[in-house]
Amino acid sequence: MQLNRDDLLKAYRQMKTIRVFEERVHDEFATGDIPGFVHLYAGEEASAVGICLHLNDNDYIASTHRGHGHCIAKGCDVKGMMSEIFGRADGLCGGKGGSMHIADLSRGMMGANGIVGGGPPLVCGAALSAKTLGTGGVAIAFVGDGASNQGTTFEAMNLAKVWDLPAIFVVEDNGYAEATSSSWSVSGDAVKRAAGFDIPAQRVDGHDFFAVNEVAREAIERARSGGGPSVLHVKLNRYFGHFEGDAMTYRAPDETAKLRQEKDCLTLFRGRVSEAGLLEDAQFDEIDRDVDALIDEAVSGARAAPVPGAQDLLTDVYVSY
Amino acid sequence: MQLNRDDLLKAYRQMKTIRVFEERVHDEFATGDIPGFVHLYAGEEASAVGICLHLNDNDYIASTHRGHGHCIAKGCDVKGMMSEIFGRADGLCGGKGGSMHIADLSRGMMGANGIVGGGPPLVCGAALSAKTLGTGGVAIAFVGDGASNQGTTFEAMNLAKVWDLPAIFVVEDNGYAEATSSSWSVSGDAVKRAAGFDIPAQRVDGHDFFAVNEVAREAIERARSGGGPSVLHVKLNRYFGHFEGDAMTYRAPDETAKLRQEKDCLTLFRGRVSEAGLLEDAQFDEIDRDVDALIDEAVSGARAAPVPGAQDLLTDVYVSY
Amino acid sequence: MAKKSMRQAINEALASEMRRDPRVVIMGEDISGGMGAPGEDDAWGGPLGVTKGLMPEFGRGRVLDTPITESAFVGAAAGAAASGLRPVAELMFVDFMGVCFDQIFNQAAKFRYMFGGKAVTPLVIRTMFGAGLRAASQHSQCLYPIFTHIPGLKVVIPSSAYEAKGLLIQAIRDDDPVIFFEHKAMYDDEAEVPDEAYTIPFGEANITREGDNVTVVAFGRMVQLANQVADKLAKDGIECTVIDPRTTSPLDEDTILEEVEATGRLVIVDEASPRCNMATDISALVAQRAFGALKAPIRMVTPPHTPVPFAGDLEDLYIPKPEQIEAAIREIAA
Amino acid sequence: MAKKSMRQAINEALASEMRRDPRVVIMGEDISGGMGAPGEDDAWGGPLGVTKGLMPEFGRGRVLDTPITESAFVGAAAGAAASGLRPVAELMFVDFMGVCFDQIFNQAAKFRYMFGGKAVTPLVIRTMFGAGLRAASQHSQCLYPIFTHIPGLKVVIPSSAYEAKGLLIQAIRDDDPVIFFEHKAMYDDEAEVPDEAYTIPFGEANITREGDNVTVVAFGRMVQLANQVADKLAKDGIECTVIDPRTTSPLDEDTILEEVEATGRLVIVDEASPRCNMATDISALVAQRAFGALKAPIRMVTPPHTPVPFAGDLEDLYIPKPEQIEAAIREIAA
Ligand SMILES: Cc1ncc(C[n+]2csc(CCOP(=O)(O)OP(=O)(O)O)c2C)c(N)n1
Ligand SMILES: Cc1ncc(C[n+]2csc(CCOP(=O)(O)OP(=O)(O)O)c2C)c(N)n1
Ligand SMILES: [Mg+2]
Ligand SMILES: [Mg+2]
Repeated sequence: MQLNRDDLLKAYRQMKTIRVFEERVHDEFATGDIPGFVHLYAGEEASAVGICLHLNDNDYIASTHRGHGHCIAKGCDVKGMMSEIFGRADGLCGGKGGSMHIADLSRGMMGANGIVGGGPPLVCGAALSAKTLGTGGVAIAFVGDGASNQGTTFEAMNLAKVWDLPAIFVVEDNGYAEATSSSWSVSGDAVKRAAGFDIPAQRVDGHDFFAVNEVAREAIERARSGGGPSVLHVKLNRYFGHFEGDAMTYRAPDETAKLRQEKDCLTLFRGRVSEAGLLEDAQFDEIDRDVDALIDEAVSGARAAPVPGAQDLLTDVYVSY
Repeated sequence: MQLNRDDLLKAYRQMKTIRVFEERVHDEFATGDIPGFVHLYAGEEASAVGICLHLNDNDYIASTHRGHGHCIAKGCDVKGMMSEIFGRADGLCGGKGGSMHIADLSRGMMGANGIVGGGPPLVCGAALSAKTLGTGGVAIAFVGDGASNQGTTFEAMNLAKVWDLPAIFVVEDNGYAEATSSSWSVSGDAVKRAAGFDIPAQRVDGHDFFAVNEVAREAIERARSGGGPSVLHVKLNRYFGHFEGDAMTYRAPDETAKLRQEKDCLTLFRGRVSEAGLLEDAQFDEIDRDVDALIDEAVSGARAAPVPGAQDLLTDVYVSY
Repeated sequence: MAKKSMRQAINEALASEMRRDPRVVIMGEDISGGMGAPGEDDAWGGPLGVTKGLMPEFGRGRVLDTPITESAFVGAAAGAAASGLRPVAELMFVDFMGVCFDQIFNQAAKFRYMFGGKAVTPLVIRTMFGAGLRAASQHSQCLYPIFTHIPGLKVVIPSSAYEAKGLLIQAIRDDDPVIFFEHKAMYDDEAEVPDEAYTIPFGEANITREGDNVTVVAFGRMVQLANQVADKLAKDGIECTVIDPRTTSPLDEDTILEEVEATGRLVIVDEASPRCNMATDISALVAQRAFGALKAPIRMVTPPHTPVPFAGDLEDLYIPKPEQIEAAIREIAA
Repeated sequence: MAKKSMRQAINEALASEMRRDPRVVIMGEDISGGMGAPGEDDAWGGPLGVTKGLMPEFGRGRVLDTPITESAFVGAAAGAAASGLRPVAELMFVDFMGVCFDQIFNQAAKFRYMFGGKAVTPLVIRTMFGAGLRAASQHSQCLYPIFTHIPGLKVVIPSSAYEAKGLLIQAIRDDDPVIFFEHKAMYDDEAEVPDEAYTIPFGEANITREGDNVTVVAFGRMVQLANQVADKLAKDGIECTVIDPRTTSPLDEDTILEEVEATGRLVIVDEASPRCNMATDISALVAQRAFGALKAPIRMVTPPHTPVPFAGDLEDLYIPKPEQIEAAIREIAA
């Protein structure tokens, strides 16, 4: 473990923020007040946080339809996110994007994406910018197991290798694409596929923050030092349905309950850090309280915020008209 | 060698037909009488013929912009092809398609294709038809090294495996996509990429008819007997430019001359078959004369044939209007 | 006749054609659902349950779930259509056409012409379109003008459950590539739908309402709005003819021209983005071929030239509204 | 001023902007040529030599050849534009948009709106379009109506070498995603082109010819044909105003409406497929907003609703011809 206490505190705070954010969005969605399609990241926190802990605002990530976790891990404002999800004028995208399109380019967050496989090509571009402009930055595409079958993902991997880009492709394999098991839809696997492009790859247990953090460190260091692209195959699980409203009948009846009990990344993190005596219960509890308060505030703020108005409909299509 | 004399005669006749056809199209193009973009297959004959020798009219192939060789090997009418290339009304496509779109579905030839990577998805469909309708057929996509980087090619490989289709993907790696070397544009290689999908694959010297024919036999037998898809990586060379008019300055000055001398698939075939005493010079010579006569006839027929007229412009858009 | 939802009407059309013709297969992402998963089979029946029950009846050989790989499976459907099957592929949202358009517009649509009339490609692509579900910019588009632009494609937009069943059966029996647009906000809309199979021919517009003052042409969900507005205006003595073209390609030009000849006034209601859309297409048809009959400017009611916004109030402003249709009609009826 | 070909004009525009701004990079298949190959460097300079000489001047770091992977590199250009570069990507033929359209219309075009106005995406996509080279159905399309349909894109169609240089420099300096259409039959067309950089603003139509009788709106190569025909008709006393809108999005509606107000007669010449194309778009604009001024039906001159045929005589029949333009003008001028 190369992480200091501050790192650990930050990691825990972020993972916890994602978890509470998602559990709360789940509840708020049930009230009927959140519009549209919402895909929750709960259960997968160690991936986004384990990886993004190595990044700064110079680095870019591109996310998926399941983007809240990546946004939070990359430093997007949590209140602005919640307002966005509620479709409010003070949302990160002024209420025009919603859950599937949260972005903050000033933090290097290139957007959640409603198109499966939409992100990998974009990340080649951000990596090219970093390389051409000499920013020292890297760019990371998060894709699901489902997205790992999309042509754009393969093309981007080959391009990143041929152009020798500081790009990393993280396949977050949560076992399902909608109701379809990755054991059926993905022939071969992400590590073998990377080998097909001569790209170094690692498989990692995505419930284990420390394991993720470590393989990400290697890949990011390689990218930063001109060593080209990498692939990470992160095995993990989502706690909620594909989207809010999914009855999850394709899963085993006790599947998520068991996962929450045995594989929860937050529980594992806390246990391991406590055991090693690196942080104390009080520190965790304080973060828990902070996070609860923050999310409460985010929700009440979002609910109270004004919705966008007619004057907003026609703006932001072009920079110049 | 499992081939009998008839097979050998057929193989030689087809390879020779392709060669003479292409050399002649090259000459005719230089007269200015052939319109449009023309991509010649000369040098690569052992691939199309070595593979298609195992096929019948129940089997489908999808070809590329460099399609003449595949068409001839799959049994398309040579005169109809020549007329098509000249844009005549008696062409295989009535003059509406041209070199890049020659097709004959009645022979299982699903078309040359102007879109790089256009064929592999189509072949999944033909293989699905074969499987669903129980025809016993297989379907083969020919793609170039360049096309092997196109997303459609990867997607089709995964789909063929997931659906367990009698499909074969033949990567004809002639070293270049236009002016770009495959050593640069293709990271990894076709065999490793197939491994990424758990698809069996073989690399083969595409100048060696017998080697191609043998690996194709295995792959086609596997497909026919329900064993799913395969990939073949065929290394070969094209003798002419990317298209007619290409000055080929990206190649080494003596590159094609050397290839013609050292690696010519027809010369190798004839030498090996003669040496083994399987066919006699007279038999080869007779075929050579036949082929020359056929191509002469095809060209003079095409030149004399009427062009399509105004009545043809609006037909064939729909089956029913 | 029973009242049925558009969801059920479409499901019945698929089931009846699959029973009738063993060459009909359907494919798409989670159209059955649960492939390789430990839970229930047929767990989804498509994201909105439209194809539910078909896998249990017809089996996995004819109800083909796919990986997320639109180019490959839409192209496979095209290739299968050209080689003996009659596939119905589901492109979940038409917004995803950008990852597979080549297989539709350069392959399937052009086979017949490029190959000199020798190909027959009985392909149907079912797809969801339209705004109203707060699904934001990448899941709310119409895009049928793009498909209408392409020679070789037929484009169908049913305006009710009844229309959906008859038009989809026609589409499956048709020998050309057809793209079939289902408005995502209409799956629960009900209409009288016969149990048995019936077809509605392509290229024959439906006149849903007759009136002497103004001709209104509308598409898909907009037909409902146009009829509502027409009912309301009738009370004020403004009588509208409402035309549902049903198919934008082929287009029943004659019916549109005849009705405009009769009323001399035309309003077109199109939920698609305003540039180069069906409203402009029909405006142009009429301005060219029924100009002499026109007594007033043509009025187009469309959304603005912006992506579809997420927030509900913005999206409601975006989508053409009855009040806008009413205003357009009143303006030229006067 | 020297006569220069459109090829050279475009090359100069690229070179001048690359000299001016180190953030400008160009990418595409064989835009230099010879990557990894044993022969010459810069062996192609693009399939038609348009980008020749740029790699030797600016190096491989700014002139990026690509594998055949349009989704990845067009998407990379979009991502690079959103993160600090000003990329010019070459989509060799616009017909290939079907394999990469998503990155253009759902990603680049929508970033700004979806992200609430916070994204700036200075992306240019140069692409070849149009018929006339016997390149057949998959290499001869126009397709600009499809891009014009999409909010968030700007669409440019230069009608001469002079226009091409000024409009391309404008495109590269513009902060929005721009798609720049180069007619493949025009690369050798010459015009007076200044050596220095100059810009031509978007959304300002060029009136290439003035006359009182008929307004003709034409795009790209059709502008040349329209001018020829107008010259000829002037000898018969029919005086035409010819408008080259230069950009279809934004469209200079005012100039078109003003000129139609003046002449009362409108012919539109569009090389794109006839359904939902620019001819319908402009017809609709005028039928809605200048109806009162119209003295005759609008006439559209377009190809038929078919794929582009290969055989030369068929293709010549397909492409709008001067005689058709002349007939259309005469018909309504009378
Ligand atoms: C191109 C495209 N195809 C299909 C969809 C519909 N869709 C949205 S999410 C999803 C499943 C994605 O699965 P995966 O990549 O594993 O991500 P996960 O949802 O598991 O995080 C699908 C099919 C889409 N949004 N875009
Ligand atoms: C989608 C698409 N991109 C680009 C092209 C232009 N193009 C035609 S052939 C070709 C090179 C193909 O190389 P390869 O696949 O190796 O086949 P080869 O020409 O060597 O037989 C290119 C880039 C095209 N036709 N379609
Ligand atoms: Mg998944
Ligand atoms: Mg090649």
